[in-house]
Amino acid sequence: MTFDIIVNVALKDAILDPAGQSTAKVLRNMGYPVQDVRIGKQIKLQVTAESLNDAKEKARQMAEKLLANPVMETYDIVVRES
Amino acid sequence: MTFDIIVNVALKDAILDPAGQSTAKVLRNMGYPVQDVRIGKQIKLQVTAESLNDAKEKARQMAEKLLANPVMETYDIVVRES
Amino acid sequence: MTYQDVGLTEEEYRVIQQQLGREPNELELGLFGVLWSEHCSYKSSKNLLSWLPHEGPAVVQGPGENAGIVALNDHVHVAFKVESHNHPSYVEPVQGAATGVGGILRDIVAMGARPIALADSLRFGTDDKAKWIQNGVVEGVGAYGNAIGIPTVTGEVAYGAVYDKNPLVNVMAIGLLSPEHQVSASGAKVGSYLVLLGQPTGRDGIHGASLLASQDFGDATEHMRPTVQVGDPFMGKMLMEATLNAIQTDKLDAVQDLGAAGLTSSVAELAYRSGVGAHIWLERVPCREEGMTPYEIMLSETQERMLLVVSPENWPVVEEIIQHWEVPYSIIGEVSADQELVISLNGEIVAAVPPQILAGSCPRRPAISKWAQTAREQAPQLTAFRPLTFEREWALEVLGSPNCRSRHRIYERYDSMILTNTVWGPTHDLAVLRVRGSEEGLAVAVSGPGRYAARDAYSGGLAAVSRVMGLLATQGAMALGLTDGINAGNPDKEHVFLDLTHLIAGIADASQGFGVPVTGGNVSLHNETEGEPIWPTAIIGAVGRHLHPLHPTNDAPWKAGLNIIRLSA
Amino acid sequence: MKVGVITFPGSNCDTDTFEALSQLGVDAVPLWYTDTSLSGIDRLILPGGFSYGDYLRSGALAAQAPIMDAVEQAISEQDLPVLGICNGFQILCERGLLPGALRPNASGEFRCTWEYVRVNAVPESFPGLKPGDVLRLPIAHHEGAYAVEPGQLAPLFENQQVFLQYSDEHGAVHALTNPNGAVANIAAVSQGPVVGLMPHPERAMAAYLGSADGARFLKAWLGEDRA
Ligand SMILES: Nc1ncnc2c1ncn2[C@@H]1O[C@H](COP(=O)(O)OP(=O)(O)O)[C@@H](O)[C@H]1O
Repeated sequence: MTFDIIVNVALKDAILDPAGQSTAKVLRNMGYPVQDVRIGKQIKLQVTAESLNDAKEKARQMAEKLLANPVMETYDIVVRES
Repeated sequence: MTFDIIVNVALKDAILDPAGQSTAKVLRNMGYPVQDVRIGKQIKLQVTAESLNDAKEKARQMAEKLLANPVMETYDIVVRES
Repeated sequence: MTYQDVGLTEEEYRVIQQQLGREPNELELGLFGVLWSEHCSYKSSKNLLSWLPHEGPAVVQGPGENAGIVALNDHVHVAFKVESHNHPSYVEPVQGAATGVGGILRDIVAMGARPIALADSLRFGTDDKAKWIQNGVVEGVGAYGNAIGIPTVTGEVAYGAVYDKNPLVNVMAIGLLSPEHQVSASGAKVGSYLVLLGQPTGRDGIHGASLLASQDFGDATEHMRPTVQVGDPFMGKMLMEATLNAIQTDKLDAVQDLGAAGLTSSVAELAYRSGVGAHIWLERVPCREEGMTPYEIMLSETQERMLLVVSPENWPVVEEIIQHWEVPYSIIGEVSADQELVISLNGEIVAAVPPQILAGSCPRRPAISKWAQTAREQAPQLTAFRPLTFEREWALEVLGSPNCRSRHRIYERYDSMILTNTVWGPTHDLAVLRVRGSEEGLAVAVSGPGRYAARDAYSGGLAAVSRVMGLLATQGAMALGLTDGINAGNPDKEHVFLDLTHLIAGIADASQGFGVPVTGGNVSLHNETEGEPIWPTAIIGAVGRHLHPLHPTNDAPWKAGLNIIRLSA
Repeated sequence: MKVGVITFPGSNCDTDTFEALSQLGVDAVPLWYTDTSLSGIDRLILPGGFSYGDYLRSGALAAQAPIMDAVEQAISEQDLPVLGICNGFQILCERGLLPGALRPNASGEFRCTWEYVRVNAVPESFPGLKPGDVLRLPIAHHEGAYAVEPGQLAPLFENQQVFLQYSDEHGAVHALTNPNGAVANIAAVSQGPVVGLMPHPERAMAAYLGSADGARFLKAWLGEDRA
């Protein structure tokens, strides 16, 4: 079976996000009253797995081992049958 | 009122995603049977607005004008009261 | 589909009918549309370019191949050329500039040369969007050059409101090769395989560079803009290594990169230059997307692709090299004796056109020599040197102009040192590079004073050449050859074509006067939006032989009390 | 002595590194990222470049390369001295062989400039350098802002793992001498026999290229320059 996986990767709160900061500044200059801007990644992929649980476990491993860097980032996962 | 906004930005389907391609290749080498990998952005921000509709409209405008590049990217928006 | 839909004129269509002896089918018409576009055929400029001197003692390869080649000495040859990516950089500055760098590097690689340096020449407008475009272009040049590992050692930038909607992104690349391993696009032999190497083909830029660069755009044509081509410097690096390593084996017949008009242009030109025919089996072309039509496959401008021609007995050795570098590849056809470019899909022939018609028969716009003569006679003469009265405000205005600002915010975003040959980099007016294994090194300069050409295009041409020659002279470097990047508006307008004529006449006269050959270049026309053309802008790149590259001659010191001496004829 | 240099797909400072080693008269052994053995190698360099195009995160994809298993093993079992330069540093951090991570420069832009770095604490594999030494070396990176998890900075200093800090030419370390937003101006760190730095010593091998301090640095690592 094929599953659609979304892995959202975000910077930990304590880590500075200069790109987010400069985006916030530009948005404010454009007249939008934004407070905080944080820029993360959204990774979409398809994986072959035996069951929903298997797909979830694979997604978790891929996120841990590669897609997110545990020193700086957190992640959450959404899994759906294709 | 303050609203939490998430803007998910993805490359249009027809646009080449070299980062996704290379990530897919490495995931496969690591033993994960993935097909396609596409890497987009997830931008989280807070905005002050008068109503949910106002917040949605502001989010749309920010996405159109700055956060997504309409030549190559599509976006979707999630808005929630903080 | 009609001939107008693919951008052909009635006269051109008649020539096609007459030469083919029949009506072209839709696919064939599409092939003619791109190959006979201004961008691919040089139909408006070829006759003018024939005025440029092409011969010199150092010339190994003049214009006509992927890049010119000059000899630094007996064992080191230098391939170099300038290329523009103006229109794509306006549509999407980062990717437009990045793919421009990738494209010119593949031209150098296709000559068997290993790229060692890049130089970029940029023109931007003065409005707010121009700042955004500049930021993207600089990002893009850096993103590709830095990642593939070729230093950007010098460059220049200038500003003018005429470039608001038509920025110029011209990039020159320089590579080194040893005389034994030169290849070209003209050696394809009957029976050899056509091997397509690199990124699988997608719908990128269908009708892209060619359409984009051969028409004037306004808001009404916005929807015609093709899918943006994305540069992949990582694939570019692997492709470069695979190609160069394959060339080193001396087992390739020919090499041709895929650029504007993709497979169509590269196969047609290769076959035409080699005097052979070719069969292409479309079902063998690896595609990135489902259901691509023959038209889309033939015209796709997916980046990071290269065409190799290899005989069946040499193929195993070459295949092993390609596999080592993990570059996707496929044998997509073979060279034939029949002087036809035959394209088939699953055994069914979908197009068949002789390469010499496709690549060699586009009617050219006649050059008007009389115009050049008038320009010579009427060029402004420097009759007297009139000292200026110094006005504080003027000086401040000049100093405050973006044209005078420090360029460090640009060149610090480029890796200028990788490969460790950069003795003088972007903090100087020209670059000085050492060449491993040679006493002699290279002096590299680019310049393109568009503002002069706006006043008098002929003088602008003279000035562009004089300026780079002057820069080389400050190092006592002997010019080996020039490359010219010519940028102008719509040549169908008489005043634009007049300016173009004057500009090229100026370059030709100056090169002749200095005794330096022009070994290749690039012409980008239709740089106009809503009827507003750019200044005719010639970017000249020069490569010179430096006799003591490890010890460049110092810049003149600025110290109170020193004399300034003007030399003049 | 044999120094191995690993080429990952997309490495582009490998040839400069070979050149630098040959200038120093050292035997360099080219290694490919799929190799699984490091036998006969006395020291190892992970050179700079854009392995896998720097896609996803710089160094992240190369950190999963087959040869990295052998590297990890040789470090833990034989104390193999390993030097990661620029992308090599990023790979070692991504693999967890060095503490911390490298984030995009604070400017969001690539930066290629000459910088000064000051030796803060000398790693075991650099007997030839002493605290307070100042070197002039070039940087060229997009993701060179060294970062650590909250609370990890003090232990790094206490454990003498902070090797180089961006400084002025006299060795003063302050905000104005920070080219990329690295925490505490950190340009290099060490952990046992493993060292990573963002600057490029292999590009500073002769005065006419801007500095010969890279030669001094590499000699110190090779153990030849016990000044
Ligand atoms: N686009 C660019 N890319 C790389 N280097 C550049 C660029 N623009 C300027 N430079 C470098 O900055 C130096 C100074 O630029 P500029 O002030 O335009 O000098 P000049 O007027 O002498 O050409 C140039 O000689 C060149 O080496």
